[in-house]
Amino acid sequence: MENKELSLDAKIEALLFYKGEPVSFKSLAKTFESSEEEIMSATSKLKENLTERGLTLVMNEQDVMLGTTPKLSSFFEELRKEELNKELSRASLETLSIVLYKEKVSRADIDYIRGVNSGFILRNLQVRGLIDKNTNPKDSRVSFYSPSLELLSHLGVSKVSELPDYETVVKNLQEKVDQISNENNTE
Amino acid sequence: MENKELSLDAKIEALLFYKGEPVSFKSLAKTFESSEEEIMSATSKLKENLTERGLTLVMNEQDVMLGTTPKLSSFFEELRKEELNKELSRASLETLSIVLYKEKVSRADIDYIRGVNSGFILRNLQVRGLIDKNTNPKDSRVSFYSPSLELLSHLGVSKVSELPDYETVVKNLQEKVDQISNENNTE
Amino acid sequence: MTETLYKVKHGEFEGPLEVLLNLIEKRKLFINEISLAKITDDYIRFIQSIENKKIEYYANFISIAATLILIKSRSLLPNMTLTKEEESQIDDLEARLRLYKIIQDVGQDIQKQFGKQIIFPKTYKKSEVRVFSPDKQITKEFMRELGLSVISAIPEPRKEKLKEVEVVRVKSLKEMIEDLTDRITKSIQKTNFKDLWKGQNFSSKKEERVTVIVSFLAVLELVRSGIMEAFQDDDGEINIEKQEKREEGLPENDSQNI
Repeated sequence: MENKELSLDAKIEALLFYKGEPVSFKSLAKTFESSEEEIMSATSKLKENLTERGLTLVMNEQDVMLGTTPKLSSFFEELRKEELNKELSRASLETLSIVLYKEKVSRADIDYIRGVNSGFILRNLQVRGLIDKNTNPKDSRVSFYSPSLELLSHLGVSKVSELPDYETVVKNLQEKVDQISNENNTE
Repeated sequence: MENKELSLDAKIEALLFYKGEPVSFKSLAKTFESSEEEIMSATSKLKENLTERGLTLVMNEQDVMLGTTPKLSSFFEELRKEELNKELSRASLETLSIVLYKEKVSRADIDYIRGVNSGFILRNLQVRGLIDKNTNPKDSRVSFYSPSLELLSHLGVSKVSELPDYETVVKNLQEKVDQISNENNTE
Repeated sequence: MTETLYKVKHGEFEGPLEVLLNLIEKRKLFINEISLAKITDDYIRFIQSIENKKIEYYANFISIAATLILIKSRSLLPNMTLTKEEESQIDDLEARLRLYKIIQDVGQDIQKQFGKQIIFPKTYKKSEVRVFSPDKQITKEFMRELGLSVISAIPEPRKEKLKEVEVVRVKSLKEMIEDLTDRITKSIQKTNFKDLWKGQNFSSKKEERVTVIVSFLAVLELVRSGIMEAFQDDDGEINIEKQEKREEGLPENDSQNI
């Protein structure tokens, strides 16, 4: 760890936040080069710190996870329902259209086509089950997005090539993408 | 809200954690049935609460997001698989500096300050997610650029005022701008 | 002239302010009128060295060249009076350079800090509950429509429109210099600056001004390269005269009117 001043419980908090899923005490001990006892006591301290806060620790014997306080549980249930029924923004729909027509498309291509960063939009489309993120099995750093099967059946097509004007749209999109990448290379 | 005892800043913390992405002050106000002023002051309080913790807030004029403390930057960088793009050309640096220290700035002003057409570089920076383009809801022809939360995150600051020499630079910039006669600067 | 000419290569520069600031800093000068006058020749030389660049690139440099010419001419011809507008043009250029310098300095701080201490967001987990939730708007037809609108919204590469005036300026500077060099070396001995554009019809005041600036640029270049000499007479008129060449052999024509 680069910073000696940051307490172990603060470090654990950061890691649990970043991960957003259960982490075992064992792996915390390994990561922070501490004993499991030290981790346990830092975790208790963190739990205390979080009293009256919006976050809380959820743990069993093996794992620990950062979550929202149970006092707000019904609020978040409501919110989740609302979110799922909320109309998609124009930006989201455009992104969805690109993923549909280009089928296997990288994050970088989507960003270039739209001229803005699409990170959070892609994430929301994933949460809503409209698109999937696939990772190249040979190279985990390369990933691409594709329409979910549910989305295709919602649209009443069995494959993307059945979408209206499929050829034209795909061809035009590709031309633009090529143009843009040439631009960037000559720069 | 079901729980009277939970403070507004704790609720905001919980919501930001749940969302895991930038949330606008406007939508926070709507969700928690509060004024934007109340939201602002609760956010400042939350930021204070997070001192010495593993988490921090990043905010610009529109949005706020919860993130890991910059003190743990290299730790998380190692944890990530994707390589981060840290290259910035001179044109990017200039443009980002203008957007950071002038915060809401029009395309015309950026062009004028740099003495060149900045269209291409602005699009690039948007694609990288480092700046946001905001359009005036009342007049779609008027738009301005502002620093994104991603940019502030990369600089490890919670808000622009934490940038080096912020006050002095802003003051100096303004003085120079005032010296320039208005004819060129009306847009 | 004992002063070194500082050369700048066009490849590394994007715009005129960058070039100016670089020239000033190379000479370790402060930003003011005197130093701008000193670097004018280098700047003009730089513009002339832009050969194979697109006209857009070239155009960026022209309007600032005009202001520099004003500064330079005032330093050469001390009793020359400038209009209010010209004065403010000069002040603006100085202020713009100072502003630009602040931005460049800030840029260095930003570079030092960028990516050093990053704040990371929560990572997205596939394990987050995924519920298929479409929306009424997602129809085949609308997806097609959006696809097409996305395509048309992509800007044509590098087709930022150039103002017509700038195109005119750019063209005329090049042509004028070639033309003048040609005519002057061939024929004239002495002429009045104003005669250079005598007989031309201008469609507007603006066009006339542009021509004057461009002529001045051209003359200045000729003066700099030693082909001509310029001096101001008692009435404030600028006269230009061909430098007597020491080399022999070239038959010299008698003065001709142009």
